[in-house]
Amino acid sequence: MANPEHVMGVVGSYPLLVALWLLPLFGAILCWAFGPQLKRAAGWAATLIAFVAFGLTIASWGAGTQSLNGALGADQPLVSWMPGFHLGLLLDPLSLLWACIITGVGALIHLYSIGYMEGDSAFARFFAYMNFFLFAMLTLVLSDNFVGLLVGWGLVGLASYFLIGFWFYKPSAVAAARKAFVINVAGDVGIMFAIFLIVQKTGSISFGNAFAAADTYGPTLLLAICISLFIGAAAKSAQVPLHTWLPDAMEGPTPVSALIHAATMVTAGVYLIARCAPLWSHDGNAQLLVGTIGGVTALVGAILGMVQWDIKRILAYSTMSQIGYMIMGVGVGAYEAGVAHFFTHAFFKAQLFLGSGLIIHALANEQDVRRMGGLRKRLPFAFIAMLVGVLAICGIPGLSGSFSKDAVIQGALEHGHPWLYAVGIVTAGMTAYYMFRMLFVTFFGKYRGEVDPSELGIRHPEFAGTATHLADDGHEHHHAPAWLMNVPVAILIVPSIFAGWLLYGGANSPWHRFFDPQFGVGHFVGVPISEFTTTLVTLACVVVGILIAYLRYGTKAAREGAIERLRRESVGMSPILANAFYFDVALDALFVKTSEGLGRLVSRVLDPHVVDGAVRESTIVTQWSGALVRSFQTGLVRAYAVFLAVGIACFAAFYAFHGVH
Amino acid sequence: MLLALVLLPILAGSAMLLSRGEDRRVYRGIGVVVALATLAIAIAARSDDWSVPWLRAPFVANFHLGIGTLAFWLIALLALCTACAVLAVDSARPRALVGQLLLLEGTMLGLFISRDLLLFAFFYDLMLVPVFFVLLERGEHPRDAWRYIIYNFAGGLLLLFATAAFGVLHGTTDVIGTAGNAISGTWAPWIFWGFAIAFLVKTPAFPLHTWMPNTYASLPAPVAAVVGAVQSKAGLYGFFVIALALMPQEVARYSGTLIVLGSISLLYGAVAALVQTDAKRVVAYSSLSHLGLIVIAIATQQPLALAGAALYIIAHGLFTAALFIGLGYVEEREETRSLARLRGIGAKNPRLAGALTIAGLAMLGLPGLAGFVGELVIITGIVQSGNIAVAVVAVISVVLASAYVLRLFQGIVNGPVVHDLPVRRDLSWREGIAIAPLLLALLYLGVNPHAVLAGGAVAIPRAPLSSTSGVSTP
Amino acid sequence: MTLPFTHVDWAAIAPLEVLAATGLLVLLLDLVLRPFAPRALSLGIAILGTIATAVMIGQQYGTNVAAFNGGYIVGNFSVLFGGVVLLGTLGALALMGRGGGDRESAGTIALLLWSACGALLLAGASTTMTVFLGIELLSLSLYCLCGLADRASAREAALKYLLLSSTASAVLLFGMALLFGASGSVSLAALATPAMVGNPLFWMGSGFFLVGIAFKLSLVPFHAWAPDVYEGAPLPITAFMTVVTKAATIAIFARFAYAALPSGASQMLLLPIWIVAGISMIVGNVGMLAQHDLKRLLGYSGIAQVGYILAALAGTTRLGLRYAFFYLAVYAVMNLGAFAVAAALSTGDAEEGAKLETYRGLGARRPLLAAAMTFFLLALAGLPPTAGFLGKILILAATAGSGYLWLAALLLVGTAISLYAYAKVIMAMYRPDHRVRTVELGTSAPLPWVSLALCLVATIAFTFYPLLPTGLFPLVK
Amino acid sequence: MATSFAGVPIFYYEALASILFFIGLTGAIARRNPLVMLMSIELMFNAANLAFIVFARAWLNNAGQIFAFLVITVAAAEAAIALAIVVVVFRSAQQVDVDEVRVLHG
Repeated sequence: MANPEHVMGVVGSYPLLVALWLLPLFGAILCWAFGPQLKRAAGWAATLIAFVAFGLTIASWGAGTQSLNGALGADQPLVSWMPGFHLGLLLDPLSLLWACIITGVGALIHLYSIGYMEGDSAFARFFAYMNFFLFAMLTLVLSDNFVGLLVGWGLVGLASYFLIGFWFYKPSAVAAARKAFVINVAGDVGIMFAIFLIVQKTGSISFGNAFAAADTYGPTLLLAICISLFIGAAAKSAQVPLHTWLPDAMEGPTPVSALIHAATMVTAGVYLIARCAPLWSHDGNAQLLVGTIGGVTALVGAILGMVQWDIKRILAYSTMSQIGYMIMGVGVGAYEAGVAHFFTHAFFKAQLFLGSGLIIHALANEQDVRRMGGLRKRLPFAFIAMLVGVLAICGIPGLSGSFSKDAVIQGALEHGHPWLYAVGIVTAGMTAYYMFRMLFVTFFGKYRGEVDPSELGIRHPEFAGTATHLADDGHEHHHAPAWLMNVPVAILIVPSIFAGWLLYGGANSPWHRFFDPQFGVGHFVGVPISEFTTTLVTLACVVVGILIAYLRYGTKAAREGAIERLRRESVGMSPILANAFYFDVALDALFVKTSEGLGRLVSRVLDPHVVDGAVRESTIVTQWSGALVRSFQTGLVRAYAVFLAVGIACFAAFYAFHGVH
Repeated sequence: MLLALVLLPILAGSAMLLSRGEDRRVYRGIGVVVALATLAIAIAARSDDWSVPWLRAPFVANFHLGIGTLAFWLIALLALCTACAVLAVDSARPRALVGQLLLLEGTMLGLFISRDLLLFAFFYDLMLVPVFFVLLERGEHPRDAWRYIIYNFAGGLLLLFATAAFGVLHGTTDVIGTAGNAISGTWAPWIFWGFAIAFLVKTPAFPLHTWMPNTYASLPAPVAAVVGAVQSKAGLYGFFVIALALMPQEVARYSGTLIVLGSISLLYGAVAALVQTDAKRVVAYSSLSHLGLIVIAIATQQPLALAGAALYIIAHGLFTAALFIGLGYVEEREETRSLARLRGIGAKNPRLAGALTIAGLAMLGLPGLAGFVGELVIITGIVQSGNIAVAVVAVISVVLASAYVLRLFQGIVNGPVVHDLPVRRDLSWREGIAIAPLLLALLYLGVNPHAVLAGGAVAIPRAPLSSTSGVSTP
Repeated sequence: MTLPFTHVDWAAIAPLEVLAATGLLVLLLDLVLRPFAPRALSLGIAILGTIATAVMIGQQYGTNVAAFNGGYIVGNFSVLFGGVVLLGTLGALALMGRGGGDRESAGTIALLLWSACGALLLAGASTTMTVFLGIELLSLSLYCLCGLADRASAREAALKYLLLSSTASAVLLFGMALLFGASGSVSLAALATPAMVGNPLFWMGSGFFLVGIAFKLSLVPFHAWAPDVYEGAPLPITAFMTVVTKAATIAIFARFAYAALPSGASQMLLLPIWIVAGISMIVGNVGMLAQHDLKRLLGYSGIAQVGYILAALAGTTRLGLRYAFFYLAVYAVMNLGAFAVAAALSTGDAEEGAKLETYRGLGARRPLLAAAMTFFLLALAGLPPTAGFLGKILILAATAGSGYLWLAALLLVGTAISLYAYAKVIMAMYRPDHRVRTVELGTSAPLPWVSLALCLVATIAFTFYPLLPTGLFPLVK
Repeated sequence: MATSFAGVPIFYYEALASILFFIGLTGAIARRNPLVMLMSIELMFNAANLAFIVFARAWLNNAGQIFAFLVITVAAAEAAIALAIVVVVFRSAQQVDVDEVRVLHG
């Protein structure tokens, strides 16, 4: 604590920043406390607040990008948390970007939700949670210290928990929420641990002090800090092997999946690593580790995405895979590329989710693509929205995804990780395959909603998705005006297509000019492969992927025999893939079963029979000796006299012995 | 003032026990007024000091009362918990229950403001009596009353022994609030362990905890709230003002043992809480786990860990009380505490579910609530003291905590509404007010822990470890 | 021939004379006024006489007189122990004011007073001769008192007490003879010479003497008579025995241990007593478990409580004697309190208050009496806010201070067990699910209530104003 | 202290007193008839008396003799009370076997 304070931003008073941060909290309290009174107005109020927050973010642009004496952005001190530890807000380009996405995309999804959640019995509560999520996420990205970050980290986990388990009468939703929360707490704990190490070393919790001391940690401590931080990042960003909660999290309402489990919260890990770039840049081992795990996640997500039938689970695995890209990017040191992929992904993935929401909404909560088909004509707008999203995520040149994805792949190579480069390219092809597979199965061919599920190979229709009969609040019977849901999707189409162009122009692109003060100008190893070549190779892979998808699902013949084909694929799926590489089973056996087994051991064996046993035994012995004493008390005078005589004999012996000596 | 502080609740409680009538409103009203009055008196008398001679041989002992820094927060917690618990009483026979609650408050107040070891021991044993009687009259099984009194009395006897030996060797027991290495030599370990075992029983820590789950499960919810929240802190308070202040060298010498016991408690309680089917037992075992962390913090003697421990003592009190009161409401409505049978409160009684949620989240250490700050600071201190392995154990328990809290909370709140059960009313105003202050305090301390930390809970006098001087006055 | 004694001697034992005379007066009045005099009159005179005696004893406080050639020493020691004896006597007399059957006649009252005379004598006795005289006066009266109720159990108690106690008296007497042989004097002080250390007669004599003492104190293994006799004897007599006999015998033991032993041998010589005291703490408390009779339970409790008192004396430190006395006084008060509750409940012919059956569900039927009983039982266990708590801690301080850690440990264990036993009674009173047996309870007489209230106040007051006596020494001339 | 009395060493008297005492003690423990037990106890008293008298002679201190007189008096009183109690017990139980008197136990 004796260290001089290193503050990252320009210290000052920024009321807009504070307002931006607290406004969603106010909205959450408003919707929570006065939900019954507000009714539908709650949704509008929350949406309005989200839009105002977005406006405030834009208004703070100047503060966030200012630069003074090496300090970048705005720093607003708040309170002294403990003697020597201070909390504050920090708005610099990195947090500004995140704040824009959180409030901007968040506001659109709020608007969408008004339509989607129409008629739900807990309408106001939903918006309270949504606004609370905005507040938590803003806390996460705006804190200028690790504790504030951890607070936000925990609170987004909570918001996510509430929203996954929003329909808490569904046991599957409740279980999914619990799983997500517990895994995320494991991540929180990782960050906590990093905080302990940092505080032990620097005596401070502020980013500034922690980063200023980055070169004093020494390799072991630095690696320990990075790994601890990454555990947090991995849990939140669904990196292998802590990803298993994300597919399950699709139990939540679709707007939630779009906002939390696609656009913002799950990318918090990316934010964390980008934020701690000074630490990562000092530690090659950490970069290798994180980059590798990002690559593996991208691959695993893509593989699993290829065999899913639930439209939201397809998107979930795709999210996981795309975050793998981001993590790989920021992990290897290509911060600007990783962050850029976050930026573009937020748009097109939100759009994909919202598009899928349109379908689900229209089909009365049906999520299984096997029971869809031919929706192109029935839901043309949804088709267009999905199509744009799919093209963007596949990395079709000109659309946003291609810029950022190629940047990440190229970044991996430039930072000296050719294997990750290869993984990135292969994954891009697989991405194209499973996205087009989804597209073909959903929108082409004939509608299969009336087909008996067993003919499609659906064994347990009630487990396939949000089964209709469980949603007994009957919200699907109310339909809001279509524009409420269509407008946000339409708006998102624009950045989905064009956001990537910010990266156009190499080192002079707007993106680089924006972020260079933050991350510095990268110095790369010379690579023999140019960015253009990479784009071409990737594109080739993508085309191959699309082609395979087309051949399997898109040709006329495939469309005709879709029912039989889907049944065969469903039934014949390899158990490894059906069980998602047994990650769930392994985690369950390693941690859940073990702790529960220990718990049973403790509470059924140790506690009653060993620990308490000693006490109980002594009680029994006491009572037994009570009976013993009583049994000596026969009531016979002569027996008593015998005691007397024995006592006398003992005394006499003692005194005789000592008297003689 | 200080004397009035102790006597007011005791006399009010006794009068209640001797009175006739069973009007809930009257007794609740009086109880709340008395509890809040003690809080007011405590604030007014914060710097008072009152002393009357008691014994001159075999050692000097005085009726010496004064409010220390940590004690003040504990008193505030106690008064708040008592007021809330009294307000939450909904028994058909409220007279005895409220009376016992006030007696409990009075005896514990006495404990916290004792400046004399002998007086401390006096109240330490005395505060068992009201709880024993509540267990006797309202407990689920006579065995629970036994266990409670025998375990705690045995601990109290060791405290008595340690106090006597301390007094004889040191010449005076009027030492609470001072610091120094008061005892050294061959007797020191015996005296230290006399104190330590007494405190570990009360806390409780492994392996002296088996009285606790039964007691908490068996007590009526309001009493369980006060016992779980405040009475369990008597031992920790003792560690602070007696073990740490007067025998720091012994604490240092046996810190390894204490840390091991604390760590076992930490994990043991957590895994046990994971599989309980009785909601109150989940909270009980979680207490074992959480308080184990405080024991570790105390054993490290690291300033940051101690500061965190002080805060966590308060935080734990708040959320334990809130949870017990909340579970009491659940039990009143559903007439069961079995997690196998409870479900769907969230749809039926959303306000109750909300209250339970906040309390549960504080228990699992959600960032932003007081429990989190305490845990974070304690473990930071533990790491600073170099016990990385212990810190790992501690964070594992944090993960386990999230698992068992969610299991508890989801079991009660979530799930489909059981339609064939009658829909009971949601929290009434009275019930809401009985739980709200605790939750607000949790939020407040989570946002602004400075209130306790800077208020000087850390500033309990402690002797430097190297010093062998006698007792110094602060 | 003139008597060799002066008025100083007679003044020293004047309180005893008053007490004995009161006994005579009660008898005579009863003889003369029998058709008219209610029993209350006898009782009133006895109480007044006892109070007068107490006042006279009180006036001796601060003096130091050796009367009858050092056979009876008046000092703070005798005054204080005499005070406890009279306290016990008053308590027993108050219990005689209970309602219902088993009513004591004037003869009983007189015998009780004379028995108390013997106990008073013991408080000041400092020769083996006066000790023997006191013990026999105390015991002989008690044999009769035990058997005076018209119940088979009372007669059995009397017979058992008579046979065993006489045997013990004989052993004691033989010990006295050997001690006399060792020192050539009946004075206890004469034993405290270094020459005694190597004298076998002294050791054997002390052994037999201590056996007698241990019997009267009902230490294990000489305790077997106590529960039976306590159960059989009428309630007031049991109360009297648990307090007065113990107080008087402790006085004798203390004088012997502190003043009659050569300093080199005292610890070794008294070791068997400390051992049996330790065993008594355990056995007495364990014996309390699973009893059905309050008198019997308190009899066992008394066995353990004497163990505690002796623990304070272990090491024979001056402070220890003060604490032992303090605990004795506290024990007397709380024990009498418990008996007073039992007496207040004994309104029929069958001493209902002595049966634990009566206490089932008492908390609901007689909340005040139940609360009082609870209070006294917790006091006996040593819980605050009773003086039992303070007494325990003082004993611990003394025992630990003189190095008898094992005795302190036994004390702790014994105390824990005792709470277990006392709590069973408390539980029976308060557990709502205990079937309430319909033991009919009538209205109580006032005297036990007065006694109960006084004991209660005293038990609390002793906590806050601990009467630690001073000026107990010297014990012999 | 004289070592002999009437030409017989003191030790012999002591031994005799001890033997008497233990005979009495044995009788008090072993016999079932309370009267015989009482007689045994009297024997123990008298053993003590013998010892007192011998030691009084040996020390030339007549306190021992006075003590013996005292004991005789007390023993007489004791015998009176004892017989009364035995008679009372006999009257109600119609027998005087101490083994049969065991209402009180436990």
